[in-house]
Parts: sequence; C-alpha cells; structure tokens
Amino acid sequence: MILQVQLFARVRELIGDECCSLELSTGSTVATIRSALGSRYPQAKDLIARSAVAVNCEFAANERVVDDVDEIAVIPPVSGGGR
Amino acid sequence: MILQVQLFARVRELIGDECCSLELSTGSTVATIRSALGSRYPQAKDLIARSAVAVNCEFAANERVVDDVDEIAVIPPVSGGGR
Amino acid sequence: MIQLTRDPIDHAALTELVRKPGCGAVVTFLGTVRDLTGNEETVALEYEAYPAMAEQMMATIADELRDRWPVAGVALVHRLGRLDVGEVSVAVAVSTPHRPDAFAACRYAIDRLKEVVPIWKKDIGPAGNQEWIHPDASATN
Amino acid sequence: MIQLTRDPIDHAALTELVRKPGCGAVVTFLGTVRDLTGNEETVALEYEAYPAMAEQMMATIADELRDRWPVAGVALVHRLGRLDVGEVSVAVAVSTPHRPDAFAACRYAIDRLKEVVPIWKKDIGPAGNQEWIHPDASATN
Repeated sequence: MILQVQLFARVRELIGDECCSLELSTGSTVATIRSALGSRYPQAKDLIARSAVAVNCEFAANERVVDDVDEIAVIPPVSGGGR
Repeated sequence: MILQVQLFARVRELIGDECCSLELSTGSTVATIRSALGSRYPQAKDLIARSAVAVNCEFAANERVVDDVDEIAVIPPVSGGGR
Repeated sequence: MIQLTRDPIDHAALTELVRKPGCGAVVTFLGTVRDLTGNEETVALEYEAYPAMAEQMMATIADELRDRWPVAGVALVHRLGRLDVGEVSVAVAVSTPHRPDAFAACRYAIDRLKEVVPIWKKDIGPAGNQEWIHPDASATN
Repeated sequence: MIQLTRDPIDHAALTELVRKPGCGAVVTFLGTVRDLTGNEETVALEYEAYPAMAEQMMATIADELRDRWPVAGVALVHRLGRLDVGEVSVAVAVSTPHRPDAFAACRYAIDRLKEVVPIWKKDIGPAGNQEWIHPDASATN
C-alpha cells in the first residue's frame, strides 16, 4: 500500500517537501513508518526519532497499525505559544 | 485635642456620618480611639472591634500614639474586587 | 498604572499598556459582578473606597510585584460607584518575560488587593435589599 | 472559541466573548514575541501548524477545562505566519465563577497548548539567521 505522510517545520525542511509517499506492506505500523523515513532521509533521522507520529490527528503509539486511508503526519517537538 | 475620624461603608451608615470628632487627651492611642468610638456609638461597637484603624493612610497598631495633625480612619473589613 | 475610577474600565487599554518587547507573557485578571452568590441573587454592587489610602496601597502592591518578579508593566484599576451584573469592578494586568511569573504576579496582586486595599462593596438584591460586605477574617471572599 | 488565524489577535474581543453574568472572574493570557532569549536576539518568529490536528487538540484542551473547572467561557486562539517582536502569538481567555479556578484553568490551557498542540515556531535573528525551535523533552520552553 502507498501511504502519504505529512511533514512540518524542520522535518519538512530537512526532507525538502511537505509530504512524502511510502510504499509499505499491509499491516505496517507507526514503527515501520519511522524506520522507512529514517532510512530514506538519513539527514532527518535524529529529529524523526525525537518526533511523534499522528494518525488521523491523534498521537499514535509505535505499535499502531496503519492503513492507506489513514491521515499520517510526523510531529516534531512542538513549540507553539509566545517566546 | 480634637481628632477627626473618617468613617466608611457600614461603619459610616451605623454612625450616620462620614466623619466624627473625638476630644481626647494628648498621648492618646489608636486603642483610645477605638474605645471612645465604641462608647459613643454602641450600635457600631462590634463592627469597630472587627475593623482596623489607619493613621496617615497606613494600618496602625493599638499602641500607636496619635496627634491632631494625623489623618485617622476606621477601616472595616475590606471587600474590594469582583463578586 | 494605578487608578480608582467611576467610569467603565477599559481593560483592553490596560492590557496594551503593560505589553513590552522584552515580555513574552501578559496576564490580565478581571473581577466582574456575578449574579449569584450561593442562592443569593445580586442585581448590582455599590463600591466605596477610602481613596487616598486605597491608591497608596495599590501602589505598594505594584512595588511588591516589582520586588518579587521581573515585572515590566503592571496596571491596577478599581471601579467605584454602582455596577450592574456583568460589569468589571477590578482589572489587573501584568507583563513579565516568562509566563509562570505573569500568572503568579497577577494572582498575588488581586489577592493582596482584596485583602488590604480599603474598598468595600454593598450588595443590592432584587427586592432592593442592601448589605455591606465585611467578611470575617476567617472567611474566604 | 477555537481558532488558528493569520490576522492579528483581537484579545479584547476574546476577553469580552468569555464574560458571562454567572462569572465573577476572567483571566486572559497573551503570549507575545519577546526580543531576547538569554543573549539571543529575535527580530521575528514564524509560526507553522498542522491545522486540522491543532484545532482538534485545542478543542480537546477546552473540553478538559470544562471537565476540570466550572468554566463558563473559554477562547483559545493561536496566530500563524510571521510575527514581529511585541505581537501576540497566542491568547487564552477563561471565565469562571471564582478567581482561583480562572487562574488555574487559564494556566492549564496555555501549558497544555505548548506541550501538545502541533504548532512550531522558527526564530529569525538580526543577521537573517533562522532556526526551528524543537525543544528537547526535558527542556522548559
């Protein structure tokens, strides 16, 4: 199956796109997505390791199984609010 | 000496005036003021007992000696702010 | 800014007043006239002050804030006279570099104001009944 | 009211929005763009969000507030895009019957927002240097 993964902030800039496609086997999990992204984009690997993954706008555990209808996003450590 | 004492809120209403004059001997203290007011206005005695006395816009202890140039006020328990 | 006023409090202006480039956080507290206290209905409150002392003590509270927290701007304004339900009786605005200090300083200011500043309110009920509020030392208000 | 916006935040309107006759207390927090962080100078911040998730999580925070405190009105608004020093990036306004709850709920809302809502800022320095802020889990921000 083909998954679309949304990218933000420094992860987006390191990968150079707002979104990327991953071809993964059925039954893949959030952990599979992390390792696929880390292999394809070694420049973003460390930050992805510190990032969360959201499935359908909710934070998801590594064990979460994903499907090609799910909305997937990498959420690097957030920093909203004032400064 | 003659002291002018400013009155506020329920103390003012119980005594019926914004201000009252007390004739006291030199060397009188805040405690003297309290007992003079309590004797003259028994209807306000309980609330005066729960009130503070300010001398020159500062809270004053009972031992504080007062003079006829001092600005004296009875400060019943305060209740500023929202509700 | 320290003020007693008989006019409606322009809280937005106070918030703007305390904003500074060096401050990342502004906390504004508004105390308003609530319609119910327990089961007792309030239709209005009437505020009275000992103005000279009230302003002096409000200035002292602002000084205490600056001593205890890195406060860049502080505004304390209390309204006097008759206020209807929903109106703003007191406003406190504080700015600091970081948010925990802004919350702590604003909270301290309103707590102190209610404890020590010589201002009193008279509760006016629906039947025209009136009662000055003079809390016991033990009561929370 | 939950909103992400590219326009300046009208904090006075938010404060007005949450005022209710049953509420004696309103606390409004503004997070603004500070000029210095330690010795590092900021000339602007650029905010980016994952909008669908950010709005959903802000709504969840508002629900948590209503579960934990007797909140009558709550507004959470975050601005996106480029902001100059002094501009308001986030506003939280909360009303409750009594003031301790208003302070606690407002503080909780901004703390949670900064912890979990997918919004990010890029720091822009005086030499045009740019850095995305992605704090370590252990860092306070």
